[in-house]
Amino acid sequence: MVPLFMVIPLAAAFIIALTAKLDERVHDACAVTGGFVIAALSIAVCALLGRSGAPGVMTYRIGSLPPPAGIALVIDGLSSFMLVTVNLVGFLVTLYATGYVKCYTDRWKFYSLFFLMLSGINGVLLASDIFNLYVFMEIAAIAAYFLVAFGTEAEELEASFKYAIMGSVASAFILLGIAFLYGATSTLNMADMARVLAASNPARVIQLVSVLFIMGFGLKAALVPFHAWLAYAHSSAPAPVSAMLSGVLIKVLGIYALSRIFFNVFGMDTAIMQILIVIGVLSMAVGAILAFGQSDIKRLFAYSTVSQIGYVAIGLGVATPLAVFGALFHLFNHSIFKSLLFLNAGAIERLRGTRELGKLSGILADEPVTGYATLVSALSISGIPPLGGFWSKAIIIFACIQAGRPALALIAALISILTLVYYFRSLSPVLFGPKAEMTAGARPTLAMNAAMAALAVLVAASAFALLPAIKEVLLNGAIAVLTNGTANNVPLGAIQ
Amino acid sequence: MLEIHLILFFMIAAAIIAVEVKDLLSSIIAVGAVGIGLSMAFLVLKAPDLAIMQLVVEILSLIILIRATIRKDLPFSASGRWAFNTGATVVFFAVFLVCAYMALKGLRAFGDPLMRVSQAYLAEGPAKTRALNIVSAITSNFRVIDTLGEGVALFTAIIGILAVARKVGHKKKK
Amino acid sequence: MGTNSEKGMGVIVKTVTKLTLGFILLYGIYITLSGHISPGGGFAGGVIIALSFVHVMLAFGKDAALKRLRPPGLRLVISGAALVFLAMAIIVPQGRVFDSEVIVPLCEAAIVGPGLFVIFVALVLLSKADKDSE
Amino acid sequence: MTIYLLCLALFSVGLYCVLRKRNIIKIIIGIGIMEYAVNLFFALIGYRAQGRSPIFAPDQAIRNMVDPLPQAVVLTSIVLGLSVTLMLVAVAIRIYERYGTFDITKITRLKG
Repeated sequence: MVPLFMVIPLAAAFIIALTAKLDERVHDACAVTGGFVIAALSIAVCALLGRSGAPGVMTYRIGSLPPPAGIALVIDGLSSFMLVTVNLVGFLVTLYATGYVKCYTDRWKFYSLFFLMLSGINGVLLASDIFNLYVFMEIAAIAAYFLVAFGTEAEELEASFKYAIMGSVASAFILLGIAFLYGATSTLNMADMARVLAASNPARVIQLVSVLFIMGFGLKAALVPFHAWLAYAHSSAPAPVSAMLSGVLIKVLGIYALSRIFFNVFGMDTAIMQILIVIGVLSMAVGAILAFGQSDIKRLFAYSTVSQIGYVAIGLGVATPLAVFGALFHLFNHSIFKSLLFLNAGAIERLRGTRELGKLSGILADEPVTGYATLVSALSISGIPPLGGFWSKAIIIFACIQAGRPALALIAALISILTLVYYFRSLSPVLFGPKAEMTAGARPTLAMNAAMAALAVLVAASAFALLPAIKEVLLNGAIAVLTNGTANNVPLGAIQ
Repeated sequence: MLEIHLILFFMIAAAIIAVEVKDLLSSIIAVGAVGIGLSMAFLVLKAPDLAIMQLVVEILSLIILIRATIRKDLPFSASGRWAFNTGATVVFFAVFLVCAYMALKGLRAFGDPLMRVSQAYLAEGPAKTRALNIVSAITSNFRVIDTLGEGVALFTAIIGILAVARKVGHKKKK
Repeated sequence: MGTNSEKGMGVIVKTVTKLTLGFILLYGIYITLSGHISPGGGFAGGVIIALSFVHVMLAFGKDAALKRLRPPGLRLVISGAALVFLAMAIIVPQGRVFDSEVIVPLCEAAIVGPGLFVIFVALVLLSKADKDSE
Repeated sequence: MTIYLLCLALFSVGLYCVLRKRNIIKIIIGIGIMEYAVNLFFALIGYRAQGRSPIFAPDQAIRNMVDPLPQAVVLTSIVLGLSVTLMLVAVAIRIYERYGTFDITKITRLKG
């Protein structure tokens, strides 16, 4: 079951490329089926692992040697939680894309690249070997660079190039860090590496590698001061790609990889926690302030992503169980509402032919599905009480107070209010304003509406994840993986 | 290991030329020299697989870079605050190298690797696979997923470049 | 060289290319298949195969080369090889059922050789790449 | 030790090129140099003094082989680097077509 998460998207990508000459509906069907199957599979795996009494990990060995010399794919609590997030969003975005990419030539290339990106992301989540993680990260990143440039207009090419330059520099830093780690431990398997590092403790090496990884993965996660590429790439890319980049890619390539390595390989120490908190606060503040002045709807969402990722970084930096819970829950919430917002922005841009906030109005009356979906996700992201976004931010703030950092809690609360203000200010005319007599562009297709509605339902219902029964299955395993630190690694002998 | 030092000095010199020379074609040729130096270094480091690989990849990327950039303009102009920016960059590198020097003390000395995991490859390689070349045994069996990854990365590049090379991205609006 | 790429180079180059093409191709296949006993392997062999195609294209011009190596056919080879490769990579753990030391490099060469040639065509002749890459 | 530092100096030259040069082809070259340096660093870590290349001969026992794992890793890393380089060149050519220049300071249709 484990390798299916890579096999299905890769096979979908290859088959779509193989059948490029066939009718485009074949590709639509192939893409939606592939997306649905892995989404269902990820939920099944999460449910299996979350049962009480389950061993909590699933493994699959590749190659004829056991780890650490061989390779194993491992799904533990954190991976299964992330797999659900990624593949759920991935499926709904695919569904949306079947309607959205009608305006592009050669759609099969889009689907093929999209599934290659998805397989790279899933591969990062399955990897138990640090170089595998790097390889899959590169696959996802290369596919993302191309997807940003998919429209081949001047702005898209420019954004793609700048993103690719930043991403390649980040990758070089990460690979250099891996080389140092290999030199110090002579192994690439992460669990084995954690054991060797704990035994020999080469402090200087770990310090240098930490800095390299924070720069590298921080760039991939668009944390301030490494956020420059994000606004370009997210605002220029096709809407489904922006949704995937913002909703999934930066979290897996940045936050997931960072926390996997820092929590489970190095073991969290106070210096790293401090750095994460400082970077998190900077991201929150700078993202929110930059979002304030934006006149372009997608750039507004892009800077808001920087700000919200800051919350996740703070939660991970505080690193108490409650804070980690808040961070992971916020990560989940942000995945669904931010991808929904980008999908809505794409639909609005289609409808009105512009992304200028000043020229948009009356969406709610004109196109109710898009309008209400935007409304729900904007309410959730600004932290209006019954919705999931409120709870995740509240949990992070409480965790800060509980950990004895009231100043941090205050900043987080203030930024939350700021978020509410800029979302209200920017989006209320767009949604509630008078219905403008603009040249009507293309209306969202049925598939696009269905995808947006489904995501909106998810956003509205995400607070139910706090119910003990669901939390137990979805989140508890992930929290345990991070809070147990290096003690959590799967014993190498146990890998089948 | 005098020869590897010499090759590295050669590579650094070629890299500086590649970075600083004004003419784009000369710059690409100089980077080719860095690549050839790298290939020689791999040979000295007893990695013949890597030497072959680096050589063929280098030739291919040189051909593509030259064909892609030939007869294109290259306006060079010094930007403002040149001295300040360069100074800041150089200071950053000095800090980086000093930190790296500290960290390098934590590694084992050059020429004396730990080889914890690799012992297993050397011991079991010929028995578990049919390969005498241990690097090939690793890439085609023990760590085959890396090789799958590199194939997929190249596949991505193929599809992506076909996508980016489309003359018309958006269909005409009617 | 821009105009040359239409018609190809002189008669000497063409003759030499005809003579050497087979050898380069053979060498690429040799490097691919003997990767498990000597240095080399699938990727290096694939790049050499691609270079032999590029060689033909530079000597004979784009049209002559693309008449023999049609991008749709190449695409089928690439995607098919990728599918086989995927199956191989996941099945490998089940002992020595397959000769992965031979099949894996072959699949890789089948992706890399045609793939890099397609990339070369697309990049160098970007202005005309649309109908070439279908 | 000095050998590692020289390798990192090469890395710095590449990074300097990326940070300070304005021609996008130069930036691609800088990224290529960084990749070379990292690959070399890996290979250096696996080297064993007076070692032999990791290829067995059918009839003789060879003891002191260099570490084969970094070589396998670098093999993959070279390909990933090639893919990224090809990607950058493709986009750079299209950018030249659209903007008519390779100067990154003039390629600013997107405002920060």
